[in-house]
Amino acid sequence: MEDLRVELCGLRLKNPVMTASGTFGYGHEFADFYDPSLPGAIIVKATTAEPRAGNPYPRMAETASGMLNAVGLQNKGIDYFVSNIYPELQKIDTVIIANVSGSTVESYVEVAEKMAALDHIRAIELNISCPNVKAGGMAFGTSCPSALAVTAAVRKVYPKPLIVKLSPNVTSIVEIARAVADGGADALSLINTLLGMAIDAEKRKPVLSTVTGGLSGPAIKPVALRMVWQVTRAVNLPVIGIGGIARAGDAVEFLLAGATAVQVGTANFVNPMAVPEIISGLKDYMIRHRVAQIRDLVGGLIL
Amino acid sequence: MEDLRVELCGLRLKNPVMTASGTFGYGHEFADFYDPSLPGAIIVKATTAEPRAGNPYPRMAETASGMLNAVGLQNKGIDYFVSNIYPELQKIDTVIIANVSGSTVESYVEVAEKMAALDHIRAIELNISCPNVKAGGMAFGTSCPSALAVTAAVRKVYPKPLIVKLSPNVTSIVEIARAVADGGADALSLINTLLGMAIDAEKRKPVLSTVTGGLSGPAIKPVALRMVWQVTRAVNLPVIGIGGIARAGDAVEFLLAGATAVQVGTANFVNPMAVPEIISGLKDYMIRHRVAQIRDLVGGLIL
Amino acid sequence: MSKAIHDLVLRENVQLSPFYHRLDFTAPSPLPECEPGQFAELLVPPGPGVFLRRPFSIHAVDYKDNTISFLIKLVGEGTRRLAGILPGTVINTVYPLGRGFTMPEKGPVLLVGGGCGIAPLLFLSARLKAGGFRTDCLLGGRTEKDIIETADFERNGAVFITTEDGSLGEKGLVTAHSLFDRPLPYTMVYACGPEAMLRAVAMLAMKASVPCEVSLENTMACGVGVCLCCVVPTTEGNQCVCTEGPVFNINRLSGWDQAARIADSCPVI
Amino acid sequence: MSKAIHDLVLRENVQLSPFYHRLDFTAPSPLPECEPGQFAELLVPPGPGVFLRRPFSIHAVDYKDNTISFLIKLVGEGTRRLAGILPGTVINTVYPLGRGFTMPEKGPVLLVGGGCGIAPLLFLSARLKAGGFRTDCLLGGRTEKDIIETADFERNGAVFITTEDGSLGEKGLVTAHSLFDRPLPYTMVYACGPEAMLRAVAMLAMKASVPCEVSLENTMACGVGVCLCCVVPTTEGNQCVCTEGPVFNINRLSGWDQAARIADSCPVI
Ligand SMILES: Cc1cc2nc3c(=O)[nH]c(=O)nc-3n(C[C@H](O)[C@H](O)[C@H](O)COP(=O)(O)OP(=O)(O)OC[C@H]3O[C@@H](n4cnc5c(N)ncnc54)[C@H](O)[C@@H]3O)c2cc1C
Ligand SMILES: Cc1cc2nc3c(=O)[nH]c(=O)nc-3n(C[C@H](O)[C@H](O)[C@H](O)COP(=O)(O)OP(=O)(O)OC[C@H]3O[C@@H](n4cnc5c(N)ncnc54)[C@H](O)[C@@H]3O)c2cc1C
Ligand SMILES: Cc1cc2nc3c(=O)[nH]c(=O)nc-3n(C[C@H](O)[C@H](O)[C@H](O)COP(=O)(O)O)c2cc1C
Ligand SMILES: Cc1cc2nc3c(=O)[nH]c(=O)nc-3n(C[C@H](O)[C@H](O)[C@H](O)COP(=O)(O)O)c2cc1C
Ligand code: FES
Ligand code: FES
Repeated sequence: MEDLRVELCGLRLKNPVMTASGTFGYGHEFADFYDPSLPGAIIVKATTAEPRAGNPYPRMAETASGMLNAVGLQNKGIDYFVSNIYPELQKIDTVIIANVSGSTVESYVEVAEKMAALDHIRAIELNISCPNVKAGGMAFGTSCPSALAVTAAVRKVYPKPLIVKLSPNVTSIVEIARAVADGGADALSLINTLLGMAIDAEKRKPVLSTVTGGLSGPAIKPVALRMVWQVTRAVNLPVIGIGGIARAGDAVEFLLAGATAVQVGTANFVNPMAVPEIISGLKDYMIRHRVAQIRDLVGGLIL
Repeated sequence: MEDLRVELCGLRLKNPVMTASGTFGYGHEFADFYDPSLPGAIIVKATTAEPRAGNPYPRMAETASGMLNAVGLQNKGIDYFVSNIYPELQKIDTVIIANVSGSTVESYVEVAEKMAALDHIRAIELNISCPNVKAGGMAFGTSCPSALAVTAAVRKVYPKPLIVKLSPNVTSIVEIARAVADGGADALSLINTLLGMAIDAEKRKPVLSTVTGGLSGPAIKPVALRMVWQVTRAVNLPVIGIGGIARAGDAVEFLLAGATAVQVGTANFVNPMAVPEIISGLKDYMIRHRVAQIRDLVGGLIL
Repeated sequence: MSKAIHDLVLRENVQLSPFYHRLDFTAPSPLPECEPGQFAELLVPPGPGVFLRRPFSIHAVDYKDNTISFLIKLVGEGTRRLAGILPGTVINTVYPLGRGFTMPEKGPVLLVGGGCGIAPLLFLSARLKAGGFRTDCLLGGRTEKDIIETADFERNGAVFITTEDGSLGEKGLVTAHSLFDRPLPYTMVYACGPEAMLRAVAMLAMKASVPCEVSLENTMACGVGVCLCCVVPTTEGNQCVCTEGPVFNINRLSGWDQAARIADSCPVI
Repeated sequence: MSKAIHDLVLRENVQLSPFYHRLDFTAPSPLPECEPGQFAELLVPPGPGVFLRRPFSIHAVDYKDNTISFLIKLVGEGTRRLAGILPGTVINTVYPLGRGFTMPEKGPVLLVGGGCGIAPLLFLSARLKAGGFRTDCLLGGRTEKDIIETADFERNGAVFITTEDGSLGEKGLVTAHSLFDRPLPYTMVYACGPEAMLRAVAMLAMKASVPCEVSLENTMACGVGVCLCCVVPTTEGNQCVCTEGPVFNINRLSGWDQAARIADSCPVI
């Protein structure tokens, strides 16, 4: 039997395939297609202190092997989350991780504190990398001092596993990762979206209401893989690899590069069965390559 | 008649479609397909002070809508260029621009000085953004002080148009652009390749001999477009847009975003007729949209 | 109404005009229950220039034959590629998605369709006929080439036509049809088409105090309510067109009681 | 030998074994002059997982019929997609590229082919026959399913076979064939196949003091010498396989006089 279990900063996952924040809703949206307990973990959509309306439409542009989004953290706020969404999440039998966003250090802390009180939220993923909001978001993730500051502030109020999600829009991802490690993070998620832009040549207008947006999908996989590789070699924290994962082979690549687990994002849109197919594809790979435990692949790149 | 001419820091181009360095050799390689005088300008392959063997093979990996290369500035050095390549280039009836690379400020200056003596080299493009060499290259392009220093040093010895080619692997492309402007650049080329990586899951090995390499092709177009947009709004220098341009519509998008001209790179590999097709496609666009002069499209994005 | 993912098999590809194809598919297992106004996300045959699925309204459903049809207007790479498929081609499809039209309490009702906006209206018309509601239909297009399937709509009531060039029916936009010069003898207006047209229809319905439902479009990535890319401002805030819509009562749409914008269907704000 | 870009039209797609297809194309205008050992860059029908063109050796040319053939071994997405095309399919092709084999001064010569390595050898064999050179051929594969087109090679000399599982010919690698136990009665060895095999063949030829040319593979982006992605270390430094090769005399290849590496065909250094 192939052992797909991995451990990630104290979280025991039944398999290393998680769903990425903002691409899987709160789990139940895919329930007609497969059991939402199947992924190793579900990272739910970003939650902020106050409700946010997000950006005006259009919020999406298709690109070569990818897409841009400019959602802008639309959500109903932490209090609504606690009273209305959390009860539903409890029904899902896998690790649930909340994605925490904000525009000030205080607002991150507020959400983290309220999340800490929720038993079934097993960890939080601190989103200091959203490119689609004016204040905060990516600004925190693109400077070492502010990345450290927000991580340290949240660390003080959040005793459970603290995962920090980094922005790829930086000169040195390793320096940011070190800062976040110094701030007390237990694990890193990388990467969030690359800042991009799309223009409609016929209308001579930006496609997105916000002009720029976040690029995701297979197009960014080489950048994500490189960053996972750089960071896992330099920083002693477990890493969750994200970016363009659509097939089991992609997930294997991230594990080999050093990731302990992976997240599937945009692929959920193109192929709603992506996650179950990746999980079963990992099993096939393990059989083919005689790998008994998936964790043996982590960092297993032959140089 | 559609007027395709543009002027770029004193260079009069018959059309705004150039060929990108490292993707069009020295022009004659495509002569069986079309007249190499057709592009608005040809940016020839990088030249360094000393001959360079480049990196070991494999140097290429295919990715989703793109490719990684790890060529590593293989070339025969400036002296060979002057005596053997330059005479051939003189036969081509369009603007020829040399791409100048180096590992130290002195070596950039040496090449620039020797290029300055060549009448038919109408401008140089300073490559401070090559991700595939250990010393120099991208290191110059990812820090403001070193970008400024190398630009200023070359400026002293190079009286003709000085174009500086920037690396996208930075937190703020605008800050780098400002530093380069302060150093005395006449124009900017952006972008060079994004640093990426590819893994062969079956062999469990990196695909490239250098592990990481430079990502190019349609996959990076959204990032390139965003950077051109950011820089042309913030810095008062003409910009040449580069990144994933494969069709006339792509070129139009870069012009609308603010680029004065564009370069076609990876597309030359997939479709050797890309450049002539883009030029004629621009004419069609101008007819369809009643644009008499292509320069009227530059920065013409409607917000 | 649970969602299914099926490999639909093309039975017939009918070119209805230079820009329109009707694709009739057979489902491999029993069709899920579909409502008029609901849509499907089709996986376009792979190729450059198309990455995401493409949303199309359900145009007709035949539970007896287990077939489902879509009306495809050629606008870009994805629709061109879909319009080129041959019988036997398998298209992976997620459906039915979103919320459809509500049935009226009594008739007669008016359908207003512009361009590919008739796609959901044909299915609606069939349901209304089955429910015994008389259904008139007003179809608009640029030229007569945009006016298709009128015979199908005629089965259930009068068909009025406008074309911008006057090549068929009255000359002008749908909203300029003489129908709107008199009091509207309908209990409900259902409309689908470009947003500018829908806003104008909404204004006319509002003026006539006739309830109105419109089927909206938006740029969609997931189609199932998780990406939040497809929102429209409503009285309850931004709502996803793919799950709360695509059909909305105009009362719920913010700003739709103001003068119709003539501009784009997707205004950049 | 100037390069052309042609929309080749598939005339026939012949499955030769579970892993091999021969594609016969008709050119729309007269075929350019091609030499054995030269290759072509084929634009694979579009789809995900394939971005660049794919290089294939010229397998056969018929100037009378204006047809050109390629031998495709199924290894990944691109070759799978090519092997699935139907007659009439148009494949945009850049050709002929690179430098081919040199003709011998006198015979007999030996061809050594492993796997899809026979692709350029069949064309070479035809040319050698036309030139009056006797040509023996040694073909190796994993199983008998990898051994194809032996009848074509038999027209011009003896055919020796090895398979790793012994299902056809001698059991073992090509380089273990008993042919190499005796002095090699050939004026020239031409080889194509996996790099490890080529290196081993090169060692044997060198030991026997028989000149040897090998056709190399490499990862290619442009195929025309501009991207510098496809280099191999030679006595004159790194040289592009696509323009200076794919055929090289083993004397020019750096390190090929050392013990053959058994490892990968594309060692990561
Ligand atoms: C709920 C819904 C139902 C629809 N029903 C139908 C239908 O029954 N028949 C029909 O012909 N069309 C319908 N459409 C529109 C159809 O989805 C688009 O025309 C199609 O996605 C365009 O794909 P393309 O690749 O050909 O064009 P592209 O090359 O992608 O784009 C061409 C133009 O179409 C617009 N567009 C692209 N993607 C979308 C998208 N996902 N949503 C909206 N607009 C888009 C672009 O802005 C562009 O102006 C519907 C759209 C939605 C949201
Ligand atoms: C000069 C030359 C001549 C060739 N002649 C033939 C021939 O006649 N018949 C034939 O079947 N094959 C030939 N090949 C190999 C053929 O090009 C590859 O098998 C093909 O490109 C793989 O494409 P794919 O999409 O199926 O595989 P992919 O999915 O791209 O890759 C599958 C495997 O093939 C390797 N590969 C991918 N692209 C290339 C490339 N451009 N060059 C070399 N290896 C690659 C990868 O490393 C991988 O291990 C030749 C290669 C070269 C360089
Ligand atoms: C529509 C959309 C919404 C997203 N929302 C969030 C979010 O709320 N919080 C977050 O941390 N990341 C968000 N992301 C980023 C993804 O979680 C992921 O990091 C990114 O898309 C790269 O992975 P992919 O290529 O697999 O999609 C979003 C991405 C998309 C496409
Ligand atoms: C194979 C290859 C070699 C390149 N060599 C150089 C080079 O020598 N100097 C340079 O400035 N850029 C070089 N580049 C970068 C391109 O000029 C261009 O900036 C980049 O590829 C992005 O454009 P594209 O997406 O159109 O290819 C090279 C790119 C490729 C793919
Ligand atoms: S398309 Fe994703 S939420 Fe509507
Ligand atoms: S493949 Fe580009 S130089 Fe050989």
